[in-house]
Amino acid sequence: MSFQFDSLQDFIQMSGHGPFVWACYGITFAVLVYLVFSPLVRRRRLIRQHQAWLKQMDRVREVARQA
Amino acid sequence: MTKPLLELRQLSCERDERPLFSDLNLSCGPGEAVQILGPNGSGKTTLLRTLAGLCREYRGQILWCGEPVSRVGWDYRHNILFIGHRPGIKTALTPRENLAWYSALTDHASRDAIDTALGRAGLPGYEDIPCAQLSAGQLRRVALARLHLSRARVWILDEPFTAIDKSGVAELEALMASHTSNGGLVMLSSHQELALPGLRRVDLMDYPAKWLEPEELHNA
Amino acid sequence: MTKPLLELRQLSCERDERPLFSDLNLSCGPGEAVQILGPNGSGKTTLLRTLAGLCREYRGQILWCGEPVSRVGWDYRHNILFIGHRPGIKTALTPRENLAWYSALTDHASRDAIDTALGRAGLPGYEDIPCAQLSAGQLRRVALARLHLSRARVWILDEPFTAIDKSGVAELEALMASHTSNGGLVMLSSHQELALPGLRRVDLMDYPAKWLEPEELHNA
Amino acid sequence: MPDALAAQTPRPVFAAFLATLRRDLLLAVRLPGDMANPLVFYLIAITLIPLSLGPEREVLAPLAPGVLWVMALLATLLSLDGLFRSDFDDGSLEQLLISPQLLYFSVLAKVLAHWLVTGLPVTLLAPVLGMMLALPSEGYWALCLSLLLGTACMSLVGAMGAALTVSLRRGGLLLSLIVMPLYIPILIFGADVVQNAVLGDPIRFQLAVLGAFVTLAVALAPLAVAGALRISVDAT
Amino acid sequence: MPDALAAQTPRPVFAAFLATLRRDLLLAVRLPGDMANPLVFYLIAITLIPLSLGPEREVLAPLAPGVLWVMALLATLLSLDGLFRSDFDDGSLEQLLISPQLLYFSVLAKVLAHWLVTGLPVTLLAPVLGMMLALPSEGYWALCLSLLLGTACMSLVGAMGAALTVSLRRGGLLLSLIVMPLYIPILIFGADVVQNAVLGDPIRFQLAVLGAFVTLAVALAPLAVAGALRISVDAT
Amino acid sequence: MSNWQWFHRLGSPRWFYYKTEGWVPWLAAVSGILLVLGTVWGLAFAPPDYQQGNSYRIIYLHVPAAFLALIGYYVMAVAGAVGMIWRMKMAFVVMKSAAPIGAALTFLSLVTGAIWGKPTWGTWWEWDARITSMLILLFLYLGIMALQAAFQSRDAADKASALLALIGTVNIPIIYKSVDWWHTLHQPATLKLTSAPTIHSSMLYPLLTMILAFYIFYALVLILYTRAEILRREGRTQWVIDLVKEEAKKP
Ligand code: HEM
Ligand SMILES: Nc1ncnc2c1ncn2[C@@H]1O[C@H](COP(=O)(O)OP(=O)(O)OP(=O)(O)O)[C@@H](O)[C@H]1O
Ligand SMILES: Nc1ncnc2c1ncn2[C@@H]1O[C@H](COP(=O)(O)OP(=O)(O)OP(=O)(O)O)[C@@H](O)[C@H]1O
Ligand SMILES: [Mg+2]
Ligand SMILES: [Mg+2]
Repeated sequence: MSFQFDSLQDFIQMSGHGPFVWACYGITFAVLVYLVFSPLVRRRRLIRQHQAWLKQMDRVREVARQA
Repeated sequence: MTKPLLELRQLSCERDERPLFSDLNLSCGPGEAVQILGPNGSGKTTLLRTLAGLCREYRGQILWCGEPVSRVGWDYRHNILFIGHRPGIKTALTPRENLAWYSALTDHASRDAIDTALGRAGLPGYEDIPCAQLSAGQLRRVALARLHLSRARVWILDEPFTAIDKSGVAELEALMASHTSNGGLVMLSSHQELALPGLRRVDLMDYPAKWLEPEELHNA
Repeated sequence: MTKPLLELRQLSCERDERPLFSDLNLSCGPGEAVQILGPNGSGKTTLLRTLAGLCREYRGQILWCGEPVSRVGWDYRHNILFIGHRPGIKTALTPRENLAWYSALTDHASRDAIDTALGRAGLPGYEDIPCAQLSAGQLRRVALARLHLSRARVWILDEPFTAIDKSGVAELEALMASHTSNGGLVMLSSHQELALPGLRRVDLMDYPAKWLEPEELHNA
Repeated sequence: MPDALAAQTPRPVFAAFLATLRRDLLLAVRLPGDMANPLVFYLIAITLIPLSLGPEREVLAPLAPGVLWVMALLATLLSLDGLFRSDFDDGSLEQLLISPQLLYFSVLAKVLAHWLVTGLPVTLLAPVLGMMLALPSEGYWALCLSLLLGTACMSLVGAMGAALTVSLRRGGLLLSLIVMPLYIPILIFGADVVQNAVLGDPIRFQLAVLGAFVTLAVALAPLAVAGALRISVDAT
Repeated sequence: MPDALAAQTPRPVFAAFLATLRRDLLLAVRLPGDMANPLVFYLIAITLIPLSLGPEREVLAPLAPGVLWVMALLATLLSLDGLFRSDFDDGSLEQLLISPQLLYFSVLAKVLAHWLVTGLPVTLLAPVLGMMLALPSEGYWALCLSLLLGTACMSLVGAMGAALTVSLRRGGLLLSLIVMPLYIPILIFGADVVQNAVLGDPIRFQLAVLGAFVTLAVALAPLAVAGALRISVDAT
Repeated sequence: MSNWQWFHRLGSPRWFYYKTEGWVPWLAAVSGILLVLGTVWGLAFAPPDYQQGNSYRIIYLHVPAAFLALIGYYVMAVAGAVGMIWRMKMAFVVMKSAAPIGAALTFLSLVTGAIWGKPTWGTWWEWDARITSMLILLFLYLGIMALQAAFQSRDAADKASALLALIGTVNIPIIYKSVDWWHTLHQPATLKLTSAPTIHSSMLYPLLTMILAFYIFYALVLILYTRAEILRREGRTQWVIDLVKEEAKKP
């Protein structure tokens, strides 16, 4: 098993098929990264929303206690 | 003592995970009329739809003649009549045609019986007019005419008096009274004061929703 | 004497060529509340929709400050607020978003004003919940919250108390009373007894439809 | 006690089946626009084809089988939204669900009524439109036969989509999205029947497959529809 | 008396225009299914074509311009029913009619919102589908340009049909019947733009005609829509 | 009874959330390493194909994506069935999470296939039987997602989309069979899919690596989506409240 290309240039061009191959890998990895990060971002946002809700509940309880 | 017709045990309802009322216990025998009370949004409609078998997200038990409704569903469905916010009337058909369909589903009433029912519901002469040309209250009366035909023992009525005029309300009350005196059961929600003999009032505010307070949750 | 705000002269309405009421004369000044009465199907909704400019099949005249509404339509439309059987609320939007749209059309109220109005209509804390998740009465309250924002002088309300609970009805009555005492005019239909100061009752049965008897037709 | 209030012995389901069928057909008669509409859509959609592709017979004839089938499919698809929508909106769907009747048969009655007012007329109109698209004369019988089976199958399968989306506002196009993948096998075999008939090839196998689809759909679809309706009504 | 109740001086119509536009776009965002649906219909309808006509490129390529246009037309057509329907059903249409605003601008706002969520996405998707139907590469720009003008025109013209049928139950297919004849000129010129571009012929004239249609429709259609809405609401 | 305990535990969102917390880093590490390994191997060290040259290297993405897209549908349908039959809410959460992942992978297999088609067939798109079925699969996924999103009531959304997924399972074999039959009937003479049934082992090993990597990646992403959805649904329960408070203390 060895490196199949003569040079880096060659590796990138892939004898003319470079754009297709690299586009595929680019798109695929973009989608994979999106798949990993979108639930993480969503989780972060949800936690922030829950925190806001908790604060609001505290405020409501405070008002109720004073009334 | 005879068994109660309809019994609710520890019934709790929620909508989209938000609890509405909790631990409602109620046992209704023949000859009773129960008015469900509560401010807007307290869950009256949800309760009545649950009793009719349309909402199935509840905890607790609903018993029909002592058996869980899920077990005696067929018998139960023969014995209830539900009229909700939406009256279930096809506006392209005439009142008579509408009732004919309902009675084919449930009571198999004759055409004469249907005409009599419409007359008694305050719509004599309207049998053959398309329902699209009726006013809000008249439309509601078409739906309520089913009460004259029905042989179901339990009537479940969600705000039946909506859009009905004063004389109509009085007639409806008389009808309910005669139903209960025949051994029927009426469950209804309404914001109006009713003059029904033997009326029981159930206020949903007496069965407050268990809000998930932090401290309570801890013990749960 | 000041001119009446709204004056009906010899007003007759019909639906599909069937006359409902005839020769209704009514003149309403500022500070009045008028309850339209009549059994189901007598034409209350038709009358109110006619006043709002939605039905245009009538005979007779409707005058706004002494001028026919067809001539001063623009001014008139700035001064009326109509809430009918269908509340005009988008269930996919929140109460706040719904009111924001209405106020952009008419009153240009600020966001704070909208929140206050919702609070006063009995919906504090519901500003951001999609209206699909509200009960029948709560939905109605969203529509009625417009009364708190509006600066229209004439309120035209078709059965505003539908689905509203008892405390809600009392609040609404107080709101109407304050509107009339500010020189506004309220026209409403309802089958309930109202406790409004200076309430005038107009029974449509007093203006019976002139059925077109053959001999009359001859003269017409 | 109360013999007046005694529980009924259940009557033959047939009475309710017939009553529902009659009611739906009556509705179609009262609102004749609804009945004519899939037909008219079919007519107009087919008319658009020569307008956009050119009027030459040589161009149109080879396309005719496929186009006639696609447009029949779309016509059926578009009529599906009304299948349960109005019952849902006015509350009679709730009443149907809680009535002491087997939902399977009520659903079957509704689907049958739907097919009688959409699928059947479309099938009967198809030969006329085939003429307009210069369909070779060998294709007419195959067209009718394949559409007869195909539209029945599409009504049944489509009812599942209609039941799932009935509680959603503007379900119409969401419905298309859900239902179209399910229609693809029907389309493939249906269009092929006509194509083969035009070319003089045998069509038995394809017709048998369509028949199998119909049988399967009659047996299973109403059950899925009943489940979907319960879900939709619960969501109100 | 009542300064609190004094009549308002009318604010610039622009505020109401923007508010209506914003509300309709917000609704589209809240119900994202609605927004994606015409798009998805377009996608699926195009997919059905090879399935019924066969997958050969030589068959598909000559049909591509016409089929792409017909299906875009149908996708727009089917989305029209929702344009005023929900406003009518919940009563906000009545409110719009009696509000102290120029109905012309309110209608324009609603149509603009409709185009932004249906016509524009369809236009943007069209090249991808063109690829699937083996559209020759000369046709892509012409396809986009003609659809851009064409869908705008179709939204405006279709709004008239939507307004006329809004008070009718299940207006959907009746709407097709009313609107399709009006769409035929748009279809003819639109499909012709693409066809000519593929063949290398000039397309200026057809594009100019489409542009004229749009201008005319912007000026007149909202007035007709306003009138039709008044009639529909009166008929309730 | 104790045999079924894991099943009941699985039904507990809280249990699932905390149980999988420990798995996430491991899954991420393993799938990351395998993905990089397979990519480098496939791109740089596997020999070029004697017919297609270097463009065949797309297979290392195309085939795993297509595999997982198909398997993802069955994951989703089985989760839906479990939810419907045992009324297990966790199953619905998994089902809802599986839909967008499956749709994304289907999309990937289509896009990589299309890009591959250009150098190989000279066209971006061809109505090949497998391609067509894949496109229909994408529609099924999209339909389920759209239906799920369209309902405002969560229970109804869960049940309706699960029912649709089940209807789809009955239909997928039918669709595949009919599309296959359709295509053999219409087989265009112009092209032949150069599939390599006896792929050389030097090309096969990186492919197997990538397939394994995609499997593990799928598990990872499914868990991440499910955990986020659990947080959304359980927002009013004490354990989430505690968790949120804990989270607030962190910088
Ligand atoms: C849009 C285009 C394409 C789509 C959607 C697509 C789809 C698929 C699918 C679903 C599979 C997996 C089949 C299975 O697991 O049984 C697959 C495998 C494969 N595809 Fe594609 N494909 C496309 C284009 C191409 C092209 C252009 C080529 C090569 C010239 C290609 C070559 C292969 C090969 C070699 C396999 C593996 C064969 C096997 O393992 O049996 N595909 N493709
Ligand atoms: N769309 C319509 N087409 C034709 N006739 C109609 C229509 N709507 C109502 N009508 C008829 O007009 C009459 C008056 O209706 P209207 O809705 O104004 O009554 P109403 O006084 O509001 O009654 P309710 O108390 O029941 O609301 C009724 O007799 C009805 O039959
Ligand atoms: N479709 C729905 N989805 C989610 N929540 C809902 C839905 N419908 C009602 N709710 C909520 O459930 C609660 C109870 O509603 P319900 O309709 O049972 O009240 P109600 O007692 O009948 O009120 P009303 O007197 O206004 O009719 C309300 O707070 C409402 O916000
Ligand atoms: Mg209620
Ligand atoms: Mg009325």
